[in-house]
Amino acid sequence: MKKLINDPERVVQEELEGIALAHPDLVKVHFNPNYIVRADAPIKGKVGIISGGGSGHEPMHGGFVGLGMLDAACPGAVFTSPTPDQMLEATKAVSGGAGVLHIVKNYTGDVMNFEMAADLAKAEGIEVESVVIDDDVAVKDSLYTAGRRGVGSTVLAEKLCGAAAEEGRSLKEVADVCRKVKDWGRSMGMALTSCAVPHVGKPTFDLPEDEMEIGIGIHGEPGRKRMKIKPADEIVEMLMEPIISDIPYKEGDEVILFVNGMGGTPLIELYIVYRKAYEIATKHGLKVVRNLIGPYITSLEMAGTSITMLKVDEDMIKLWDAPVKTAGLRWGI
Amino acid sequence: MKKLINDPERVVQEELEGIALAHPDLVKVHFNPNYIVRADAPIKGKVGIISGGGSGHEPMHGGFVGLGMLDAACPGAVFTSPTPDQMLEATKAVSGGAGVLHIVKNYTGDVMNFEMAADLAKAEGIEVESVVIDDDVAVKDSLYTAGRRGVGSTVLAEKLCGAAAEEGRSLKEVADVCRKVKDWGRSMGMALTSCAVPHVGKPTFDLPEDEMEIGIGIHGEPGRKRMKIKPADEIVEMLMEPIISDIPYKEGDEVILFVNGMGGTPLIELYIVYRKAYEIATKHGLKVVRNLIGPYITSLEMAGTSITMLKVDEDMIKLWDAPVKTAGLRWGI
Amino acid sequence: MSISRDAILEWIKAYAAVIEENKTYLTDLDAAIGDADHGANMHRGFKAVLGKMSELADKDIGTILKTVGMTLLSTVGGAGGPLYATFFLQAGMKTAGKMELTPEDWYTALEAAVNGVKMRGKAELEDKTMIDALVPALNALNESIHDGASMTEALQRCAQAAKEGMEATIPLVARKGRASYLGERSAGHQDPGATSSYLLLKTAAEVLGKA
Amino acid sequence: MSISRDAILEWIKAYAAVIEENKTYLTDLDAAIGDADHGANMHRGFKAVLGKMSELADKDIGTILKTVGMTLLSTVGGAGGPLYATFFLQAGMKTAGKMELTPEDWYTALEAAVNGVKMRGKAELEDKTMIDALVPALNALNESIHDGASMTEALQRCAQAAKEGMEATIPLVARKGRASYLGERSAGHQDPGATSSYLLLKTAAEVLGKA
Ligand SMILES: Nc1ncnc2c1ncn2[C@@H]1O[C@H](COP(=O)(O)OP(=O)(O)O)[C@@H](O)[C@H]1O
Ligand SMILES: Nc1ncnc2c1ncn2[C@@H]1O[C@H](COP(=O)(O)OP(=O)(O)O)[C@@H](O)[C@H]1O
Ligand SMILES: [Mg+2]
Ligand SMILES: [Mg+2]
Ligand SMILES: [Mg+2]
Ligand SMILES: [Mg+2]
Repeated sequence: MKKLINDPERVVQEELEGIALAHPDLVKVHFNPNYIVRADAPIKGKVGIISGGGSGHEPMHGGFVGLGMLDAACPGAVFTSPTPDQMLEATKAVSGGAGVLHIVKNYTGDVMNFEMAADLAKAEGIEVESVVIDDDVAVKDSLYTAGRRGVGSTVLAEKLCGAAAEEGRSLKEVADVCRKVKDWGRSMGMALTSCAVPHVGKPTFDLPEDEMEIGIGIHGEPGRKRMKIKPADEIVEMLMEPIISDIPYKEGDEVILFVNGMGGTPLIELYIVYRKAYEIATKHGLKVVRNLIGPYITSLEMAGTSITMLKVDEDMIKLWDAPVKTAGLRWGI
Repeated sequence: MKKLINDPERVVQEELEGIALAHPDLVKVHFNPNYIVRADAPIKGKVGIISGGGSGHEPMHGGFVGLGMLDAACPGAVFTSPTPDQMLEATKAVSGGAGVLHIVKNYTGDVMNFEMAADLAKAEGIEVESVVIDDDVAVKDSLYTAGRRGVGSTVLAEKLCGAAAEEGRSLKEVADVCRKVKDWGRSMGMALTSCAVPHVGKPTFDLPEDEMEIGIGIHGEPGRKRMKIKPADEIVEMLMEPIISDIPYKEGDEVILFVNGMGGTPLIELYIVYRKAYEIATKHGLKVVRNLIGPYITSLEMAGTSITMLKVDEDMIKLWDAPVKTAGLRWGI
Repeated sequence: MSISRDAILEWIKAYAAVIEENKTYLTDLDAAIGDADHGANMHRGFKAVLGKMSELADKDIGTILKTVGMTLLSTVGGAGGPLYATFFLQAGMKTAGKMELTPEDWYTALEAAVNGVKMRGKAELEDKTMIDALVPALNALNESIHDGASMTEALQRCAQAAKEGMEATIPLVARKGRASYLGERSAGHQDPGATSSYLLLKTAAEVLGKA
Repeated sequence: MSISRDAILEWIKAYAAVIEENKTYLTDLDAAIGDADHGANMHRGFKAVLGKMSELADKDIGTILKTVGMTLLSTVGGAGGPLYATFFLQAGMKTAGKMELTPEDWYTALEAAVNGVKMRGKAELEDKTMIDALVPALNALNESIHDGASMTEALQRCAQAAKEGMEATIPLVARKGRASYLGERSAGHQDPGATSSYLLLKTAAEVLGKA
């Protein structure tokens, strides 16, 4: 699989160099350990918010660092969770005295590394709360397993928590917003093609020209099942049904509908997906009050989509509408 | 090639339905003839700006309709220029009495259709100026040919002209901004893979696993030459060299550097491209004062990139920084 | 022998069927040196034209041809759209009010049509466009009429010249239209627009020639 | 027979080479049920460990193992990173200050290491993780020592048990780690972490066993 890169081993390093050159007004890039931090961090008295994860999901998380969203992001190797030293340094860099929230996606590696980092940060006297996002209904939830993966809700959590922190809310209050997103957000994804990890050089899985994977993750993991490709409307039904039936959404509930591109799917197709997702949500009596459409949590060049639905209350809508100024998401400023 | 669509013949129709559902705050979608128009059009006393072209380049142009950018966009079938009736109706819909600017990309079809539309609009008493963008240095310029294609500069022209119109400048003044962009902007692109037009269903061209096309257009046209794939830095050199040597940029000139994704190339790679493009521009004594990085003028799911460099003066920088509120580009508001 | 109003309608319908049949062929030609849409564009246009047939049942030839032109104008798009629209609109002007055409009328109409395409697209011979099929075809028609050939034969010589013109586009390096962006790489491929133009005149020979 | 400080360094170096050799193999195993990075992760980590070798030349076994653990912690990432880091850090605690290890010392270190992995990852036997290689290996080592087996033999039985544990992961449905997302589809594939754990103990048998 062809890529615009120089050296598979230097992909993240060179990407970070590009980000540093591109957005000095928004962020500083720290190398060794690697993290991207708001240009004006730490902000005294503001809760710091950090997230992180493997690279390959851009713009998440580095593209979400800036006013009204993340204070820092820790990029790991492609599809590999970052390490505790990155998270510790980032936590220290954004600590303005009001504590730091770790937004963690539920993957064993991410959880363990963030846990160790939080312990180290606490040992250095920084108050840390961690919220683990686990919104992927493609994965069966169970006490005896690693639970569900964290996917699309993470983007929404970063936006809402960022706005809450910007408003001056306390660590507990910001973490409460995050827990609401964790509880009220559900996602499911699918792929038409695999992606290829740069150092592997070939697609992670092979998918014949007439097949697709349903219930895909964001790391090129195979999905829950493989089947013949279907028209977009049927695919959207297969994604929306498990989302809607997982949380007992009530008629009249207000939701943010987020149609995400996996990286290789053009926007024209995402609007076709949105059209049907909106119709299904509406038919269930849900009110789509806000939306987000585009490639925000990607899986390299994978073609496919994921849908996230987040039930929101008035406060969450206000936080959604608040100004945000990052490379990947921007409005109101 | 697999796509998230229902029916190849209904791709544009359903995309437009999705856009209508997604962005009622920003735009109205008119069907038959098809055009996307600012929700608050026409704006009395403001120059109207319309553009249009084949679909498949999203977010361009429909995603650029809104405050500070386009007043209307006319989407044709995929990769096929729209028809004069669409352009005429859109022109009428955005005409606020101060005249209408047509931003046209230099393709025979686009030029002829816009010409006929402008004639029809003039016959109805609307003042129309047309500027044809032709910035693609991959194509040899000559009086005896169709000339150069219009590519990346179009996005920048739409932003700058939109801001100028929003400021209340006259049709001539807004068209002058557009002509500056036409004169001072240059682009070149490349592809790692072909795209597939929905109703054709297979890739427009075949490109072996170890080859790339240099000097590609945005319609899946083959490029100027095919060669073995090279590291990103060398590719960027091959794109930047003809751009820089085409206009006699002077040392100290200020530029906007726009690294565009063709649709299937992940953001992580675009930053690797930006890193090198910035380095080359800087080595030539150019000052990169603003940038844009992402998939803004795409070619369906094609993997590849194009680089646009636009020399700017103080006024153009001011226009670039002015607020813009569209689905595809937003800041300052 | 003359060409009746009904024969003109037959010709348009037959060409719509030819386009339907050759849709993939035309698109494949366009994929090689253009953007893979010429077949789809023409097909979309002539499908819309077929939808107009009932309202044309009792109209004169000028109205028929102008309606075809207007329909193509608002449905085809691309380069082919305005060019074929102009072709039919110009032919329609010259045949306004007529219910049948003499060979001379047909020549006058075709001449106006071809001149319209030239004016609109500004292409010259050997630019590798539909002009390369249309101009030789027009000349052949002219000669045939001067030679006193039958209508059937004149239409056949016209179609034959279009065919040769179309084939002669293969070695050319395109200077107009999308194929021109390819430079030297455009050589070795047959021009899609010249092909659809040949098919139009070939259909004319088949349908109008037996009238 | 005891295990010297130098032998421990040899073991680490040899394992780094084994990882280099098996990088693609481990990644391929991970591609089938995970995210295609286990080989690259371990390779990145042990390359960094090799870079620390010179500064460890005169250190005690505890320092060596703790340094390996800290290096893995800050270079590997993913699930494998904290788990192998914990493995070596815990083993390093039990061997602090020691310049050589008796079989009992080795057992104590391995036991702490395996308990550390259990504590950190909360996986149980048959969850289809490295635990499935490590726990049987630890038990086999314990029995061998009780049986009065030679160091060489004990290490070999330990490695053999790890191998069987690794192979036993094939039919399992994963309940921990990334493979668990696959549900039933994870059955039929060998766990990559169990494989890298087996390779670690196999290398121990080869290097430490001849000490
Ligand atoms: N300037 C021109 N004059 C005459 N014919 C042209 C001109 N430009 C293009 N053509 C014809 O149009 C054909 C392409 O039509 P089509 O594919 O429908 O439009 P587009 O090139 O916009 O995709 C070419 O094969 C050529 O014959
Ligand atoms: N909770 C756990 N306890 C023990 N081992 C685990 C656990 N989760 C995952 N593993 C091991 O980690 C291996 C995967 O490591 P690696 O690929 O490096 O990390 P990641 O899964 O984050 O990509 C699995 O094969 C499994 O053996
Ligand atoms: Mg991983
Ligand atoms: Mg076209
Ligand atoms: Mg074409
Ligand atoms: Mg892995």
